[in-house]
Amino acid sequence: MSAAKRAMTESQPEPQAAARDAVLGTGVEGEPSAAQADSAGPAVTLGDTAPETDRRAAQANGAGPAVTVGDVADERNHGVDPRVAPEADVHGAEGDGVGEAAVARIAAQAAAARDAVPAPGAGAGVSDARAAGGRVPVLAADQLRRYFPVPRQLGKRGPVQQVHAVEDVSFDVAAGEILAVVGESGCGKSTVARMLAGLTEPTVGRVLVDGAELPARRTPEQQRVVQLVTQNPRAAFNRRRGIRHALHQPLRVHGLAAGAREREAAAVETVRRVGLSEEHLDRMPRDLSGGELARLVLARALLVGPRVLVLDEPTASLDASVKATVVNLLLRLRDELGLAIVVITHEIDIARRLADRAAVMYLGRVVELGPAAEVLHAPRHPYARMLLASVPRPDPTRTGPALAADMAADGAGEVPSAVTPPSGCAFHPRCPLATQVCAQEVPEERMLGGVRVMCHHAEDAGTETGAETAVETAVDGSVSGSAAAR
Amino acid sequence: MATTLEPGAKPGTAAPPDTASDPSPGTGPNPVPRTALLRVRELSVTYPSARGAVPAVRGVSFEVRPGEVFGLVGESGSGKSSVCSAILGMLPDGARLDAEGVEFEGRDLARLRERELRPIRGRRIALVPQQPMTSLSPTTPIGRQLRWYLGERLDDPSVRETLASIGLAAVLDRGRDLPGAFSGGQLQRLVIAIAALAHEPALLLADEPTTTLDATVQAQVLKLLLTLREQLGLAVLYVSHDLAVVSQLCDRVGVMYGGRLVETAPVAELFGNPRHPYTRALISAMPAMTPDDRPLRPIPGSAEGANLLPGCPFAPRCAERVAACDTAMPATVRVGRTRVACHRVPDEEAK
Amino acid sequence: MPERPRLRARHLRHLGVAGWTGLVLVLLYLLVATVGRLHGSPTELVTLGPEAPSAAHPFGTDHLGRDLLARTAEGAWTSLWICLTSVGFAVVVGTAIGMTAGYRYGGRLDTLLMRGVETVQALPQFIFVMFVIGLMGTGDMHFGPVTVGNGLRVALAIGVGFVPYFARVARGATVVEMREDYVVNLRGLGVPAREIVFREVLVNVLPPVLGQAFLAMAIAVFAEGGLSFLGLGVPAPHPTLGNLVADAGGQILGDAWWYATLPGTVLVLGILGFNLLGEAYGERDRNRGTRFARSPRGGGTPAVPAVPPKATVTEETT
Amino acid sequence: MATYILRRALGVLVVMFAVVSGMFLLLHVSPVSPVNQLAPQIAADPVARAAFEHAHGLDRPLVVQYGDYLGGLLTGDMGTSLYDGSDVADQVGRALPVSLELGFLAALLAGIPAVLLGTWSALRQGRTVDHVTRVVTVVAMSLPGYWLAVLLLVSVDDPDYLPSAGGFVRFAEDPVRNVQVLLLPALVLGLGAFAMVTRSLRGGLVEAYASDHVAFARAMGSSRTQVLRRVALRGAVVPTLTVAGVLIGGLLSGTVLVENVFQIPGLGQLMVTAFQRQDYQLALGGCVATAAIFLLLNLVVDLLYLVVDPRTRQGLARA
Repeated sequence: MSAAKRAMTESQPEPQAAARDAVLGTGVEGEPSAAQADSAGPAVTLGDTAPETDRRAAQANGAGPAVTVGDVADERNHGVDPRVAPEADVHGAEGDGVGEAAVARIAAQAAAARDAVPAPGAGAGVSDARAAGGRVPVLAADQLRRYFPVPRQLGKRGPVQQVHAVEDVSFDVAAGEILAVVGESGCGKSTVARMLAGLTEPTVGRVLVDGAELPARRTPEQQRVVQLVTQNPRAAFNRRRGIRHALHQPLRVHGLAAGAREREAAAVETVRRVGLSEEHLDRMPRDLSGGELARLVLARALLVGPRVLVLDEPTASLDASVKATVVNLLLRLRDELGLAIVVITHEIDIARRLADRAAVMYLGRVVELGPAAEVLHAPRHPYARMLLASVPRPDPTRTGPALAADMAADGAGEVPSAVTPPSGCAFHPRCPLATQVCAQEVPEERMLGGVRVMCHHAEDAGTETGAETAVETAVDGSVSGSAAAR
Repeated sequence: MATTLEPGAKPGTAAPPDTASDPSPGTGPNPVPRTALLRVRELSVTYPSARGAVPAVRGVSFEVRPGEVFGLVGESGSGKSSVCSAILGMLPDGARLDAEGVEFEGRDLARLRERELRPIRGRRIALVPQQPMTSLSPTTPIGRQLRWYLGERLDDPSVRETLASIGLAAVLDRGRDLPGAFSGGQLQRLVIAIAALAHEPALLLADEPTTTLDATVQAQVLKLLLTLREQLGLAVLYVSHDLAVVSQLCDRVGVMYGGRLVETAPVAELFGNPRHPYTRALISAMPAMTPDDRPLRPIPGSAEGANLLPGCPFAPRCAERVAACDTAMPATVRVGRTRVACHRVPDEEAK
Repeated sequence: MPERPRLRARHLRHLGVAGWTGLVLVLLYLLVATVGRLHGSPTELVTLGPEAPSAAHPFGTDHLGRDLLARTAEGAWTSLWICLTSVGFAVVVGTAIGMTAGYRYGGRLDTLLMRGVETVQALPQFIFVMFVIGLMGTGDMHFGPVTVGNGLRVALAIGVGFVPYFARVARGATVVEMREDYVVNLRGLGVPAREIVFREVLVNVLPPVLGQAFLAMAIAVFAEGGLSFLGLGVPAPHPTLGNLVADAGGQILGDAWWYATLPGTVLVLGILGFNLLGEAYGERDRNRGTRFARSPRGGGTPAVPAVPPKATVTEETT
Repeated sequence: MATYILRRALGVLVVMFAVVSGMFLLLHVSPVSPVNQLAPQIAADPVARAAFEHAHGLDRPLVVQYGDYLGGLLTGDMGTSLYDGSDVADQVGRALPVSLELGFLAALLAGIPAVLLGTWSALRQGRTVDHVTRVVTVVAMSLPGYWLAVLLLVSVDDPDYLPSAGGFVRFAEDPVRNVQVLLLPALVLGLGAFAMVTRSLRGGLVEAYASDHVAFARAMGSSRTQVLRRVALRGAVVPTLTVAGVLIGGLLSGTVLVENVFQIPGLGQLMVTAFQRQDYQLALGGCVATAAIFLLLNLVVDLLYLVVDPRTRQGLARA
């Protein structure tokens, strides 16, 4: 695994500190209460080195994550009106209905969850990264591959064909960082998400958390560490079960709250954290709007105290005015909880908003990976450029919609089948820069100024700096053509 | 129907059809004739439900000129697709259509019966459906379906050439395959080609034709629509929820909310100087329209039930609401080349 | 919980014309069964021969002079009991088999279970039951201390015949449900498979199964009647609706119209009632919460009328 | 394609084998021994009983009897009746065509009106015709054939045109009379099937009419008949095929009852008589024949699927 180099945008807080702060339950909010210090303390002092003791300590404190009723009362005393919808001021951590108790509790859960992971030692690459950059990856995908057998046609013989859904995917995410994985349908991004969450077994490759491998078949404790949020929030809840049941269930299953009252308290708190109120608990999924459900799915994932959130198209099914709510919520959660977040999306706009780093996938491979400021604004890989150019921009002085169509060779705009991917670079049949070598050899990854690119011609293809100019240049040649078409 | 919902407002008089005083639609490629191809006046659609009739479209008026791409934007439930179905006379059973007129080529579509509508459908007005994957019969080979719709034109070399030029040569070669064997992009292009080429209609109704498609495929489809518009002189009514797409494709845009058309304007005008608070909120909720260092501004509240409000449908979520917004439906007024239905706009203009 | 009464009221409202009619018919069936039992003894000879309906004997009497109302009532109870037992048995066993197979969809256990089920299904259900009952004879059977009465055996035989049916429905529903997003989410949350299947998936598999159960009740009443009619069901002195009709057919009495008509009408009441209930249930289940999204405030106005249903759906799912 | 058909046919054979084995075993482990029932005097005397069992091969090990029976089946020999010593295959062979004819007639009488009514009510969805159809079909589904038959026996008896019971005449002897005799039973038998086909066809058509591709066809100006012929009807046949398995089963079960009431010497009556006389060899033969027909017809339905819905040919997986 090539250790991805550190490249954070300026606005990011120092991640290591952020992670530590999250664990401590400080930093984000003011003074931790005594109870928080109790439950979160051991996790810090003992750290990774003595998980055994740590776990015992956590258990002694009611398994860490258990919220005492006192915590909730505490929050009430702060005079926060639970009914105030925080959309109005989403970015402010204070005054939006989230008490310190919640932060501490979830941080403690995260600590407990991390202890469930086997002690480090396996992930050499990750320690390298730690030594080199100071950015500590929480989650790492290490050369993941996944093939699916193709169901055979009636009466056809021959060897079983394979869909090469995911082909050698490696990346990592640090605490307090959002990695966006962008690509079009069928590029394998959802399969990656499922492998990260332990729902699909990789054909080859590993998923590591804190340098230790998470097996494909995870224990309940390990399962909590990486939480997947699926695309359609309406389908994510059992349509015949109430929201209360859905939110109590994970707490009960993992023994994260001592009794029904504690579970209710934890559920109410988390529901408020995502900007809803406890009356939502009484509803059935069909009585809620898409935006509310999207937030409730997030709330449910947060209840088990994950360290990593994997979001599969979190905003794709939402209306434009609701998308913004979810985007702001995710940014806030990242900052407050120090979560490592992987966002799988085809919406470049959303990815630009959210991501610190970004990966572009095409036919099962990550073709470009690096800081979002570069990858999502001035990409180097021809596919990434085509993808970006095809994103409609709200530009009333428009230059025509079909920039991307012009970039591709005429009429060859079809994504090839993943059953028989093209030889060499999978993009070469559609690539304007393709040469003979592209059809023959799979390009190696090369580093260009902190960006990992898989292209034979990455160096040639314009190394301009500055976000917009590169895209404009890449697209310029075609503008005339499309203007002529109009 | 519509007038009862609109106390004190006679939009027809307040905002006369703007063809007369708006000679140049600006960005369109052709000098646009003054007569509208399609003129929808005070269109209302009501659906029955267990709890009584639900208005989906309320007093919508707009027009599409020859060769123009007119965008109809709105979030889910705003009624935009119902407008589309109403024009074709293909509302579901039980739905009620009221209109002062849906005039198209000298006939009022709202008054025609099914039998009289049939020769217009497909021939003068064609539909590009939302779901390319399911809009062709899944059990019939694609070649035979092409034959159904295109008939002898399928043998016409120029038609074949056009099909090949939009990347459908492969589809022609694989005529014995079922639709399921093709990608969504191929099918959507095929469906558009069928709609546009079968009888070369004057108007294409595109009901969210790219919603289910990927970005690069969407770009191809949009380009195809523009090419066809250019080659065949089609007018397009483009229904979408995506402001960004609409901004790139359309000459004029109508914004729908809660069954009402709240603002209609040329696209540059709409983005450059949005008049209705909803339009403004919608634009500023777009990630691409907000500077990176500022948080996104979601619109508070939800659109649910907006189509039942007696006053302005956007009133409960509007930051600029005044007392009249809750009780009276604002009249549609003309401001420059924009037509907008907002109580506040006349005040502003007066300043 | 304020949820409960509201839910139930909604169920009733959504019963529709068919459902209400079905309910009334089933109640009528039960009414006849109850009144008739109070009316008299099913085996006592009250007249000398067949007599037309009268105030004393509202359904008339049969060829041996027994009161037909009492016999019909007795038969109605027997039929009801047999059909409830058989369908209950089939629902429990069939759902268990079907859900297990569906959970292991495509695996060996699935193949094994479904092959077994298919074998039972290789005979038309009625003929299967006839074969089993025919082999066992119609007397009581003794397994050590346990006596399996004739009625129970008929019920079980019919039930076994139904098992493949429910197994298929349950398996199909389970396979569909297991592919739903919420199952993926629950797995991702670390909820054990056992709980997912038996607490979450089950609530979604049961409605279609129960919908079929109503139809199966109708078929069971029908089948029990058929078996008794052929003399392979509950034997002679004990009345069932089937052997009453058979007796009438055997003793074709040109003028004793009531003998064939009245017990048969009660039989039809039951079958029709269950059929209508099944249809209403299926209809309700299909319409449920799909097309018309309800407003978040619960009972308020329908927010977005599904209008063009397609539009709403796609915007939600793409 | 051919391999698929072959595989399915092979599957039918396997299931058939399982069914025969199952029934044979059930028969022989069942607590009622044919000997006890048939000849009480013989059964009481151990010597005579042994001789009887030996004469009929009943004292051999079960496996041998089983192998024998299977071998016999392959050569068309179904054993002999213990009741009267007649040849089972012979009896089944005589009864089978009668039942098939009855079933065919019933299917015909049910199918034609069902297709018409189903299509009509789907096209007039929500109107009076549709409502009437729904009521009529539910009632038709709920009328037990045997009861209806009894009622008809009581009420209709016109020996010249619609003879109701007895007096069965073979088709070869007098075709007109044969059809006359079978008409009433076939009507009774077909009633349920008629209701089910009508409903499934209506449901399938309504669903097809609500589909995107019908909407597109309409938006392209296709006429009503074009839509019906090209797109809708094909979609509507699929659900009907899906209930076909149940339908066939219903018809086969129905024949048992209806033949009994109307005294038609078909397979159904043969089996019932055999069970009543506890002539298990004959009953087994009847059941084997019924199972074979049932499985064969189901195979035909499966293959029809391939014709009607070519997707099954490509996708293959039918969950």
